[in-house]
Amino acid sequence: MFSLENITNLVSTWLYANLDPTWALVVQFVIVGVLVISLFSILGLVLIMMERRVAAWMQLRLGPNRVGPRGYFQTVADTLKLIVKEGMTPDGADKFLFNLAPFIVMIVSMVIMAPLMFAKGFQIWDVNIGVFFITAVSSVSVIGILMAGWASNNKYSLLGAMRSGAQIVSYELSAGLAILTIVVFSGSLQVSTIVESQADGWWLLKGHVPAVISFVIFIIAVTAETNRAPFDLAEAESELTAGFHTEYSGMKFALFFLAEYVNIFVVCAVGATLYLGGWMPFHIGNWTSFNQVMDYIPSSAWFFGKTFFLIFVIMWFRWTFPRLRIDQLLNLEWKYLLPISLFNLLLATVIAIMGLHF
Amino acid sequence: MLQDVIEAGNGDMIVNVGPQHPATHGVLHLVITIHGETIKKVEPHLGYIHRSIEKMCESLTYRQFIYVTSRMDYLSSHINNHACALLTEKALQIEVPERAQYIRVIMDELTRLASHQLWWGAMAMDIGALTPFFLAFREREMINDIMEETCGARLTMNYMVPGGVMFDIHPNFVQKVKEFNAHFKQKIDEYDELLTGNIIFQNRMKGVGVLSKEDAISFGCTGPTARASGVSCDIRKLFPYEVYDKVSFKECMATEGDSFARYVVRLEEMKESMRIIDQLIDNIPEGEIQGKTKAVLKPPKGEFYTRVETARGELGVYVVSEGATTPYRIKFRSPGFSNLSALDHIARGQKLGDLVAMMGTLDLVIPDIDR
Amino acid sequence: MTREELQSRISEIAPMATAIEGGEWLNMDVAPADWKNVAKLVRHTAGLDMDYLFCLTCVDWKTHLTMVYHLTSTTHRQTVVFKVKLDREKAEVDTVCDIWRTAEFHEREVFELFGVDFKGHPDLRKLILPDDWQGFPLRKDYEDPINMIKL
Amino acid sequence: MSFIRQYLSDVISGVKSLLTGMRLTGKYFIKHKETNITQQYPDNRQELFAGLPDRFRGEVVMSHDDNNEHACTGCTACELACPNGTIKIVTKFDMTPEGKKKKAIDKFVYHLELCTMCNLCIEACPTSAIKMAQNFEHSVFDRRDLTKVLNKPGSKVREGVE
Repeated sequence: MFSLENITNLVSTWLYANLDPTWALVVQFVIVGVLVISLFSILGLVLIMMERRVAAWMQLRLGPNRVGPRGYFQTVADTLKLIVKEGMTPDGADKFLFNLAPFIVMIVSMVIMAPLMFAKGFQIWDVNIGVFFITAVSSVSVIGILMAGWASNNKYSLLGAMRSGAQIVSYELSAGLAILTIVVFSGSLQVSTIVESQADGWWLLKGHVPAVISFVIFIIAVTAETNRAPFDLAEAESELTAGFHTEYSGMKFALFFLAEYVNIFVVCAVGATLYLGGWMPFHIGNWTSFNQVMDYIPSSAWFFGKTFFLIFVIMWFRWTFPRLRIDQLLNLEWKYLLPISLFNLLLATVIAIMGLHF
Repeated sequence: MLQDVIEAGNGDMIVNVGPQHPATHGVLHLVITIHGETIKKVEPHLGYIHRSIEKMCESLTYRQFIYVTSRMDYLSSHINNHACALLTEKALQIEVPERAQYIRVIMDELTRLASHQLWWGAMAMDIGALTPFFLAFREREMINDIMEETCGARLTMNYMVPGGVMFDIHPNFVQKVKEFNAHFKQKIDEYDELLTGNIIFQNRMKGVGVLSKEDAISFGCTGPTARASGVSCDIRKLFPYEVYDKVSFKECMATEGDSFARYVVRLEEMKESMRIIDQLIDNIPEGEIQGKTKAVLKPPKGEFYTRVETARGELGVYVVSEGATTPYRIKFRSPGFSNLSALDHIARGQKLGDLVAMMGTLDLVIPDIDR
Repeated sequence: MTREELQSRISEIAPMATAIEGGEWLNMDVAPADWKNVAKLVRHTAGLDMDYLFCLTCVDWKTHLTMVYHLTSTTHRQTVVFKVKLDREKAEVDTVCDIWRTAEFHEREVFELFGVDFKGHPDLRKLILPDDWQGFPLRKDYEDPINMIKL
Repeated sequence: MSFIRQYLSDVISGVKSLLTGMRLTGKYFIKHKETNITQQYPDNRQELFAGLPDRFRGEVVMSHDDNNEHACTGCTACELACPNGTIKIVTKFDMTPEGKKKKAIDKFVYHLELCTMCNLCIEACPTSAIKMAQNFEHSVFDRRDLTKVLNKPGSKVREGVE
């Protein structure tokens, strides 16, 4: 059976056999860095293409169809355009912060990739507080957004950044509580353990009602956290022209844009790991033959399939719903999502203590 | 930027919305004073697309100036042309053949439908839903094709001439209009499915931008904007022109006066327009399409005023004639100008995001405001 | 209400307004000094209730300017047109924007295009033209060699 | 209790309304092949031009027959009817075989950049010399190209047209 685990083990053994341990580690770092950066750019291209196709098909259109076969090189062409475009810094801007902000946002979305388990045994850093690490680091990106909004010296940017700050800080609560539900079920913060605990069934299926509720809340909260419509108030196009990145152009804008899409990927990957079993294949009770067929599908395919399904759902939201208003957005969080998720966590705890889940 | 806020002293910030802004659908410039997200004052600055149509019309003959009015409210250009044609007919007492009257009314209602469809899509886009725009344009395209076939142009038709219409309807016209009506009757339910029932949309619209009945009258609001506040002001009902007194249709009214009421009134109006077309399309009488007119039109000395109901409200044309071939003074009382004046009143105390929704439901067309 | 009834009713409450012959609706002439009072009377007298100012404009007659106010009532549906003759050199009239709010914008438009000064208007600034514009474009003697194209 | 019931029914009806909308867009996503309304413009030029209705007003042209003759007498009715000054007619005097001077057009100058396609000139023309053509691709690199002379070089008035 095809597995990435063999390859990584092979590389690791070879490195430690031929180099001294320090250098082997350094070489591993370099390999991982190159892999993450290439994944970053590939994800950007793929997700932007996917978004444009999904949008077009939902809107009775064709989508990109001029560059390359069926328009598949459109995003490549766009990237080339953005690279050669002049990256302007406004005269009144705080130049240091202005130029720093996109990098903070981008680095954050790269760092969150560390504890993600892309396939069986294919993980950069299996830290024992993996889920906690993800929630903690993802809140740093709001600093980048606030920085961009403040440093631009533009009223629209400032309004967008402030909206974004209020929004991300509040939605982190219910996202965290939703994650906590699964942590309670699986009894671990480590990503690999959480995935292992779903070998006999995904938490979404065996966690009763609390898991389903927390899954819905998780999807809503991460949509808000990544500033996606219907919660895209930070860049609300028709209100604030482009929100916090109004003044950015060229590659600096592209970094924000890429980071947005990579963030979507990361949160959807977390959702897939927690609720849909990560790389675990879909198994049904004691249908042995069915389960064996499922096992033949590579674990990476399972992981990416689930993640892209969640990404599709989030895109589906975007192209269907109108945008919320800022006070309604906060009402939704504090009056609906937070009480429900607190109550839900209590229920989940009771179920976990009584051992009622499958 | 900080300096402005400090100088204001109370944390107020002045933001320029427009003239280039995605939500203003043109070159409207609003200077808004906000405190946090709450609007304290909205101050429109106009003139970015002012062409002084009133001055232009003073040097054009009564046949010529009709085409200029298409450029005022370009979404109801037929109805604008209709107003000017009616004016000349009133001044010279020209008899319009019945066939021409029927065609004019059908065209007016098709224009109204097209205008409301575009409004629906654009308003949805203002509040962040992008898909409705394409649904609206799918149906609008059919109307545009019908217009193209009969009038020869898609947007600025110039189909009305004093005394009638420029050409007879195309042989396919009746068939195509019926097809469109059947199609749109099915598709209008999708509008409700996608937007009207949506809880986010309802929360964005209900109780926002409330315009009371007294204020609506005082601000001179007309059209769906005023009807949503409970003011009966449909010129088609009050002062019927052409064959509007022969068709049965409802004046769509609401009492809440908020953005949602304006939205519902416009949706209802689309259904009523379809009803009017249904009643007329099978009964277009045979006969002439243009009444007898002289080659040079010279209205007598005096003042003339005509009012028609465009998609946005009451369009009044006031002409002072000195007996010459060109009007001495012409004034277009455009619906958008008065409706815009109410924006400051209804926007105060609302959130910045609501301003966009309110502008969407007031259905502002900037060339109509600026003329 | 017929035209005659309306005329007698208005002359009753506001004798300073004199009727003019002709026109589609009842036309009445008012002196600039009396206009504000007449406006208040026709707006607030029961039975008249002229609550809707549907057109406000100005006409340049080369010798003088005439303000034209089209009023109607949304309850009784009668229409009356008031005309106020103004001096061309020193065009001044009281504002009516505290009676009909729609007049606020229309008066600003007339102010910049005809140069009529509305006394008591809260915010009489240029609305359409740039702030440094010279002259009043809709007056008959206005000449602008750059922006006006003669055919 | 009624408070909680109200709260729950609010949530449920809200979610339901959202799902209704998603069902519609989902339907379009799946059936995108049938529902798409895009016209691929430069690719479908042939059909597009073939499908343009006869009345479509694209630009003013003067029809010439096989003998390079047109029907314009130079009466300037179109020039007077035009609201924008789009048409300028330059006349000259031809000699008829009988030796009389006869007015005829030298140049029929048409400023496409000023034209609003209002059809008033076509309505005004007593001899139907000009008509509207179905062309909408007017962009050029030099604006001088938009000023056109409609009568072909060497053309003359058809016999019998007064």
